[in-house]
Amino acid sequence: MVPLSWYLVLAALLFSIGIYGVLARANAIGILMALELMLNAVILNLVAFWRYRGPTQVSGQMFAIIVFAVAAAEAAVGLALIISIYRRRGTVVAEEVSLLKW
Amino acid sequence: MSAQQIVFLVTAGVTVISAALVVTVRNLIHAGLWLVMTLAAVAAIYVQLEADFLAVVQVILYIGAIAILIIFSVMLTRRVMADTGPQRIPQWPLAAVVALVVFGGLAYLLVQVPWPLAPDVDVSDTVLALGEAFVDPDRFVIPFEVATILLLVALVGSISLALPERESD
Amino acid sequence: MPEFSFGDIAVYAYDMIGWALVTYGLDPKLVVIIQKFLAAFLLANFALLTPIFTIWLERKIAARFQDRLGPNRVGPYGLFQSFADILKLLTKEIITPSGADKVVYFVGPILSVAPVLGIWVVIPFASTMIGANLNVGVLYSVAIGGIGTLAIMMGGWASNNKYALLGAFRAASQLVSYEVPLILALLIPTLLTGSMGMQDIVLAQDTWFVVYAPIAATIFFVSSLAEIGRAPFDILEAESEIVAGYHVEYSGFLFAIWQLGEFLHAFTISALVSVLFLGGWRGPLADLYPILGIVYLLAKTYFVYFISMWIRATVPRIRIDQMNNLNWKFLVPLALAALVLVALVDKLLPASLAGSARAWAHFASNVGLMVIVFGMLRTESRRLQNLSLPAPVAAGH
Amino acid sequence: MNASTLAVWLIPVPPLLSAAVILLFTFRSRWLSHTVALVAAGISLVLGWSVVFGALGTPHFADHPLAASVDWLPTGSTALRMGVAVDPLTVVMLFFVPLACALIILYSVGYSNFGKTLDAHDEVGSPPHNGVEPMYTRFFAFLSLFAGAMLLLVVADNLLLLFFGWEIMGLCSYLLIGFWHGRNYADPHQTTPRQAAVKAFLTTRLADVVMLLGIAYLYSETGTLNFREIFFNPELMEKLVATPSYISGLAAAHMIGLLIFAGTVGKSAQFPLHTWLPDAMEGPTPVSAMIHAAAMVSAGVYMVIRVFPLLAAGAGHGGSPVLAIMTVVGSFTALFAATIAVAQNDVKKVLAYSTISQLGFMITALGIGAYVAAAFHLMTHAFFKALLFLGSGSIIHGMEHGAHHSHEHIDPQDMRNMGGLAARMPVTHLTFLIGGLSLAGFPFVTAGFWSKDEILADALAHGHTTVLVVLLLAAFLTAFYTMRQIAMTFWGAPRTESAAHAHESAWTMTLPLVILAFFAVTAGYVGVHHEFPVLGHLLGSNPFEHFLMGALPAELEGFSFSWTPVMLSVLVGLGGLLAGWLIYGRRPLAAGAADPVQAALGPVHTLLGNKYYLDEFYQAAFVVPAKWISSVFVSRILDRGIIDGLLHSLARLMMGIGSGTVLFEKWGVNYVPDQLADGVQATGNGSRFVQTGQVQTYLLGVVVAVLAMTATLLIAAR
Repeated sequence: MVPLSWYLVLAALLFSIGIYGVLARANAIGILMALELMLNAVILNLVAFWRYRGPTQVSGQMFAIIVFAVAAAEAAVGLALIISIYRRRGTVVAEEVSLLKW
Repeated sequence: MSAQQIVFLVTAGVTVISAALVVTVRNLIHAGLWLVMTLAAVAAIYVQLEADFLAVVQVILYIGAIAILIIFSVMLTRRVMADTGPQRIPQWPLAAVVALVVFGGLAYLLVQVPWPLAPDVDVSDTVLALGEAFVDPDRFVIPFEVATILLLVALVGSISLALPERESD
Repeated sequence: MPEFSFGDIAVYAYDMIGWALVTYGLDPKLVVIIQKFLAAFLLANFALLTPIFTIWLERKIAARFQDRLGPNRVGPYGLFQSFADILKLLTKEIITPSGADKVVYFVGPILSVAPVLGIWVVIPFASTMIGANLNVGVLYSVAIGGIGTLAIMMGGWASNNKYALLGAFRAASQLVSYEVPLILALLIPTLLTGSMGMQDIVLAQDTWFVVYAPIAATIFFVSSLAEIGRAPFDILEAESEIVAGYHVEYSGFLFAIWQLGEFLHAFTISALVSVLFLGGWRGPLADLYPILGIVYLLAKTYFVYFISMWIRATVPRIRIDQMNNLNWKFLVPLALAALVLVALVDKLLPASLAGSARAWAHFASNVGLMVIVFGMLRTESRRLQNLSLPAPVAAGH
Repeated sequence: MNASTLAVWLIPVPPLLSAAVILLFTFRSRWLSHTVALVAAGISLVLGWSVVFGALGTPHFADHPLAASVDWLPTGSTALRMGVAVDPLTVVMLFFVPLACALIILYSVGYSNFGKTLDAHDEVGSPPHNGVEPMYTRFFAFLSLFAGAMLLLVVADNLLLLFFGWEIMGLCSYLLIGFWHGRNYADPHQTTPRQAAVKAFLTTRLADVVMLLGIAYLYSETGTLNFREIFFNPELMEKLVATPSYISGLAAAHMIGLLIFAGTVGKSAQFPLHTWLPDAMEGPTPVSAMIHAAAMVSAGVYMVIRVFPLLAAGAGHGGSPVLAIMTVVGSFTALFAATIAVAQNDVKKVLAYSTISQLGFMITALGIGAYVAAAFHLMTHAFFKALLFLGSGSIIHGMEHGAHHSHEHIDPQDMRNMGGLAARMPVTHLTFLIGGLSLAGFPFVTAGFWSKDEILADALAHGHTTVLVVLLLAAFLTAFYTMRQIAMTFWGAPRTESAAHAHESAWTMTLPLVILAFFAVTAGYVGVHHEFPVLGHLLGSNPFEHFLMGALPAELEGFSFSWTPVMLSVLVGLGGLLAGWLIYGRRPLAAGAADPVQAALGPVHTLLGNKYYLDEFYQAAFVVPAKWISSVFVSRILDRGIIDGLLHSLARLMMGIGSGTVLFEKWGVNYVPDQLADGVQATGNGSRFVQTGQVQTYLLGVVVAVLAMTATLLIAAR
């Protein structure tokens, strides 16, 4: 049997990689990808907790499914925003989208 | 070390390596493909956690829809073959440090907490229970409806966002 | 030693090999792995060799539709034409365009075949024969099928060719869209069975689900055609518009793999339709002699495949706007309506009403819905005829 | 909730719904719109009458009225409950309100010229020239809303819901009085519909605010607004009487009563807030009928009848000051308005002042404790006044047709331009005559006689001699001006071409007249005093009084029958009619001739004709001072003079000090702040790179902050 902590550490690692990606990627779509990694880490954590701490209840999986729905919505709206930005400003590099500067 | 543990370590390794490649490779299409790889590996981990339904949903939703959408928009928003410019911003060392600290903190916290574990039971068939819990008015029908409304709003919102502005012609 | 049973000879062989290896002294766990591997190997080879025959069949039948003879030089009735083609493709050079993304370029076609083979895992061939009786089998088949989209996009993008890329774009829009009615239609057998397991669905079909839900069966079939990009939905490889779409740059054996994937997918989809709506392996005596189930399933599959060939040979390719209209304005609402209808009728019918009477009640409700839909289509088409038609919307730019 | 209470809930719904339906959906189709409005009013009528006859068929209905309520607004530990209730008083209202509303809506179909097409001259916001009303469907939506609000008010079981209906009616009256908002007159002093609407709205609003204060006061004292819960709870009433109010010497019950009565003064146009009502005649005539008969002013009287137990609280020991004030206000208004009506020439204005006068009768009746008489008169008045208003609308309509035909530019509402209409508009004439006689109190036949007689009898029986005299005087004048109006309008020869070419109106207009005329006669017989010979036992012994008394927690003492008031009211009624006939009927007014009364009264007539110059007085007493205060006192003296002056002198002082310190500043102070400012600017320049505008930089900050906070919390938890 795999210990719970392994899953948790894996999720933490995935989450941190996601954070790095969000903070360091230049391309907005790249940032979105990293965001998906973070969401996946969260779901992974939820599922692991469900399996080890409450397998008789469905709430853990339920929570994960709701996060799935949120992730789908986030991806759709996020990509639509990126396409819209691309159409207006001709770029998807997050650095160049900086009208709020100074 | 049991066979299960070996399988886990292999899938976890694939997950982490491809995730790392997602955030580091220069070519965004490749990043998207590595993202697919990561998601598939996570689905495999769900299988090991005996969450079959979630694994399949992960494949159908993340790989079948989200990842493809992401790759699609990469293609849409770039002059496709050309790799222009650096793919990370100057603050990346700082980001790496922060990510490391986050990982350290999270891992430390998650490992050192003595999680009380439930007794192991057979969870092979949860689909029916999930389905019933979803439409049970006493349990999850409200979150379910809220999620559907969220999806509908996201659908309408993304269409109206991405729709090109109508020019007066 | 397993008991011999003629009716279940394939399972007998499977068990026999296992028994033999265990008695030979191997670890039982390892033996199970070897057994499964062998079965999978056989299944995969069967699946991969099928297109050789279906391609010939398709060419012959298409020729008959077009008042031609079709292949008739190589072997009797041209039966070996496919082998000749394979030989030719194998000996040709594999050309990689300059600037192509090599790894992705090679992975693309492979990824188009692999998920199709994955679907075969959950197809029940007989009451005792199924690769893995997943409790989410239906969903699994859709999920794994969705990866084909990715393969086409990879191939189209990696070719460094704008026609290929256009094909990839079209693939993304078409394949992702048509997954919606596909899944909605799939929900109906699931709903009628109360399970997503393929074997459960087959077992529930005392009366074929095509009687219960003819609309769902049709929607599933049509959107499956779109999913595999076959005519009339072949706009992602439309030769006359974008040369050959995503596989324009492929040659030799890689091209063969694309073709293989496409034909295998078509055949697989036919098998899925048979399993989900035509009773799968069920037929006279199939319970007693499970080996008959394979025959029944293949017969049904070929029947469905014949229909798809028929459509391919007779219906012209639709435009991209028609493709989108058909999906979002017709199939999706209809699938939703059918889903609600089936759920309602199933709930309203008294539990005592069982068997074929129940099935025909469902059938009647479906026919009623169909009459309404055709009435609406009729008024709509009359309305459109009365309008002065606007210039057709150009696909793309 | 059983079927009958459900029916009660549903009574106000159809008109409210039809207003929405017309405004939102059917506004394109005139036919559909008025059909929707009519059907809705019809449904309300059927529901209302089913409740009415159900209640009439129930023995001892008053002991177990229909009531149902739901929690509506939680207020702390208690909750405001919204509900409906039907007791005998409601039954009376439900008998005539839906009927009048439905008839008025039916009448409006003809009045707004349905069936004609839009004329080229017809503009939105003006009365139709010869075509159909341009805002036809909107009119029906407003009327429906009005009717729905009135019905809501009638079935309400608490003051708050009643106030809802009250306020919706306020809005509707504003919308409808100003319906022809585009209308302008050549004479700048003549009130335009716009001004009339604003006047009506503001005047009633002033009263409503006071009334709301009363409601709030009542709620704070009792914790409920439900009528039965308050009035049928003797302890609560005792407590209300015993509690002193904020004004010394006045009990809380009386304070509340006064405040609520103020609402009625505004809504039912009692002196001194009556001035909006005559101006409200600027609206289309069905609106006038709606306001004066079915809805708005009835609502005011209905409300005081409804809260009568509260107003009369404490009357047992020491008398209620509220009732005394009501008596004074009511009787004064009755006489006052009657005198004005004598000198009016506008056909609708006469009726408007007669309405004010009759409302005064009702208020007076209530003031002297004649509860039943007030409700009785309210009902009969609703019938004959609706009849009169609709009749006058028919007259005006006929005159307008005549004017259109003869191309004269005359005021179609001026009675001096009429005459001889009896031959041309026979149905209108007959019904108007019936209504007029009922208003005048023609003895023994008309409904108006019986109800008015009951008020007078009550006044005499309880020894209110002054009141009796004032009311008799008013009744005499009423009969007089009614006869004057009938004579000037219908009899004699036409005084203008228009009058000569007038013709009868469409059936949708005359049918309501006929129906209302029937009730204007018969409605009186239900309330004949039980000791009256012959007639008293015709319909049982005064069923109306028996039925209605149940609405009160304690029965009022009745009075025994006496011939004196009957003879008195016969005398004044017939006397007034005779006087009117002698002056106006015997020798009809010639075209262009002056009013014979004008010569007789001289300057008094001018005073009456100008309504005692009350509008001018209000203008001078309130409007002009308010304008003066704002423009001269506040703006010029207070603001520009005192405050600005203070500020200016302060500024000059500061400037003086400033000039003195300039030198010091220049050399001593400037250098340091300059350096400081430069330093700040340099710091800002140096640190502005923090605002990179890049979302990821911000995000980095967020993550670091979250980390820091988590770390802090963890360390603190240790």
